[in-house]
Amino acid sequence: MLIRNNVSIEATTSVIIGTMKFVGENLTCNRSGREIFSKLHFEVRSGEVLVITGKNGAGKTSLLRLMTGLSRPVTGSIHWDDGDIFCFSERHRQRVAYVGHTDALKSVLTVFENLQLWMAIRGPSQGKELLKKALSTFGLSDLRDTPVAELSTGQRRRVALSRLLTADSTLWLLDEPTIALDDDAIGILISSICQHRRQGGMAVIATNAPIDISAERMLDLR
Amino acid sequence: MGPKSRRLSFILMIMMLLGISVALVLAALKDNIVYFYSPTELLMKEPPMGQRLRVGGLVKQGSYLLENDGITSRFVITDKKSEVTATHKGVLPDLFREGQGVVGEGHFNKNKIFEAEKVLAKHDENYMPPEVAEALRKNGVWKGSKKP
Amino acid sequence: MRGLQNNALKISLTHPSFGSKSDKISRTQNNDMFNFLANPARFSRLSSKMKPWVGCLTLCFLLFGLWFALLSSPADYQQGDTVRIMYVHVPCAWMAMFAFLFLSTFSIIGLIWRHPLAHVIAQSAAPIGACFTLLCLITGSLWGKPMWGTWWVWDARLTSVLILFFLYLGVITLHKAFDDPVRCEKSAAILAIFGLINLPVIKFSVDWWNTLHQPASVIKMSGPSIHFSMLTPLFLVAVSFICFFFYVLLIRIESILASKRLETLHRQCGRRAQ
Amino acid sequence: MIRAFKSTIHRELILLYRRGSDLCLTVIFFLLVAILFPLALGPDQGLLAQIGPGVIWVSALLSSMLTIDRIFYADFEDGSLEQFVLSTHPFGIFVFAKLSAHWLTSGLPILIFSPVIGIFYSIPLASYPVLILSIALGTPALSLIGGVSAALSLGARRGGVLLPLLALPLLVPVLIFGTAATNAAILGTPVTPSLLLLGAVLAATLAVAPPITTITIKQAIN
Repeated sequence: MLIRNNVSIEATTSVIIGTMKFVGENLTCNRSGREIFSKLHFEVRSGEVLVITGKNGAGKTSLLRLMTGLSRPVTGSIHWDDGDIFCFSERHRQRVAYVGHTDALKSVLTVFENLQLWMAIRGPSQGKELLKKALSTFGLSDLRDTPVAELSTGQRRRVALSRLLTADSTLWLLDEPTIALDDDAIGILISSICQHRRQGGMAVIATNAPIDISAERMLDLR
Repeated sequence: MGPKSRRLSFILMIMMLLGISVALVLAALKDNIVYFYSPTELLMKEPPMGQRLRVGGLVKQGSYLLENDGITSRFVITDKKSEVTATHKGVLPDLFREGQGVVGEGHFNKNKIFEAEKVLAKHDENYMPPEVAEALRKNGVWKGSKKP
Repeated sequence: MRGLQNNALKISLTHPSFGSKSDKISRTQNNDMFNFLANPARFSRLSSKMKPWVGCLTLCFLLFGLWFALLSSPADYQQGDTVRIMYVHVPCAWMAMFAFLFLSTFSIIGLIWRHPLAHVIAQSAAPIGACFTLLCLITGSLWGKPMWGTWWVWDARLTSVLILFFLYLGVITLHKAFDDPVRCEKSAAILAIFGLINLPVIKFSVDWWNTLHQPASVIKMSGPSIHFSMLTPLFLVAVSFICFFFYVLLIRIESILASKRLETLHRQCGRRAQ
Repeated sequence: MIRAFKSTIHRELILLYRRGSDLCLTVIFFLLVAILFPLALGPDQGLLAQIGPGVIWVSALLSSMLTIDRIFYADFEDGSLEQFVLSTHPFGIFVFAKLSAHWLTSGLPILIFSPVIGIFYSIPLASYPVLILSIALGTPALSLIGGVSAALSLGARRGGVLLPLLALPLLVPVLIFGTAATNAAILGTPVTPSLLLLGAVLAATLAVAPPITTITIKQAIN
């Protein structure tokens, strides 16, 4: 059992192969001592996109944070096909990239510095080439030396999303990614997600805005 | 390094630091932290005039006297080896007795007399009724002081 | 209806798990004594049965203790009648430390085993302990003036007790500091555990530093150095204080549980109205 | 892991440098508080020499508390802390790096400027080594314990008031032993016990404070 796990760590860090599964079972989530949802199931496989919809306060963000491992469910478990996300938390964090409500950008640093620092802090770095590619994909090449303080909200959002491309993560967790983005940027985002999906990655998107993507799975939180 | 061995090394490091901490505390407690000086220490040290310090010891039996102005009291602080003469202007605490512990805070004047601005009585951890104290004293089991 | 309320409250008292390991524990131990009191309604029933007894005990011990302390016990050979302040001061000091130990113990239980009632107990104990600490400081000050000749000295014992008082204040403030009740409980628990370092400092400060405060009299290696006739009222008052502590504790736990239940009901009504 | 530690310190220092005023603020505040005392008490050399060590320590404590609330709060607000937790390295590394960076930017300047205050207070030159050693041992403990309080009051309703209430009682031992060491050096009594105790406090906080801070922050962003 142990040996099998070790093998799969190496397998995932280099190439994403085969079908992986990310499953939540019988989840109950409390916020401030209040139950938000219970007995919730979800499942995502390699190459699939899960879109979570629901009213404000239905628990979209809470569910996404459960998936990141930042908070723990009251009941139930979330696991990959090779282990629970809390038991093997390091491996889980390696596989996950999360873009939340907040952009996690420092306004006094330039776009490039922000991304570079996050790459250095996040883990094994892929080098500057990947970073430049990520910037150009999101149309930020001209802004790379501009301090984030001078960017508009939409541009900041682009920077935050371009961080997804700098990390070699299997699972993208996006919380309302389209907010403040123009049509152009939404198009880039969707094509990035599709590209990611083609490479065997998976994405979970929590959104209220209709998003033009052919999601394999939908989850409606009432 | 896997997560498990890393956690183990973290715990070892914490234990080591705590061990160092305990060792340092024990080393520090070997020499007492000084809240006050005994007269012997003072004589060896010869503090400069006007330097503020605390002197602690027992009030020497029969040394207490009230000066003519009616508020200045004069007494000798002793540690049974050396003595320091002290004066204090004002009311002495209830527990100020000859033979009992006392801590004075003040400075030495030019006549090498300790002018205590503040006198604090230090009492021991023994509590008993007067009759018991008397009985103990009679039997010679315990040497305490009498009320003056 | 009642069952429904209890159920809702039980949910509101449990919170996101601290570790998946403890999930298993709570599942396997469901019928254990450990979880017996997890149900607030059961606890309330038990506590309302216990409360009059504890109250009576407090009253009895206090009356006996006071009679001994104020009338029957002799005056000290040196301090005279002033020594009677000791019968309030020393038990208060013991209670201040005991209450903090109690608080930290339940904080640990709450953090590690996530017993739903542990944080409530800790939250209830904090202000009681703070009051005992304050009383200890005030009576000590009143005792210090005639005996040492000063209201206050900055020595190790007095300072460390003052720190204890501020730690209590910190814990109490943290219980109200956040919007999220779970966050309040955990932060306060962490501070309570961190503050535990202070207790040995208080206990041994008089032995480690040569200070004005007298060394330990009752709890020491060579046996107490207080005469029996003075030890009796001291212990009687101490026992009555312990009983009093638990009496007030039960009242406070009940009131906190009641307010939580009220909140849950409010929420349910609100949701139904929507 | 060491890379992540270095990158985080690097990040904190760049942020502080870009923000500019913060570093000067600590030093200026430290000097200002220390200068206020002679103005209020009058220029009695004997009195000043007597209160000098205490004043230096109180000013050091206050000025390090001035900046401690910022070490986690800014990152808490903009979501950076979540990204730190989700990085592949253990979160404790980042916490420790941030605390170290705080010491570098508040403890170290205090250490450098304390002899200046010593001159103002006519503290005898012979006792400077002990003064500096005690500050070198004490200021890391200030940062570490301050970090625990900052983490505990993270996102609290009245964080500004709460932080000193939590921090000051915990800092009292540092203050007492630090002042005692310097005073002993001035009076010519043995300095080792106080310095040893200061070292003990530092070792204990080094062992206990970072893990507690880590746990507290993790549950704060939960």
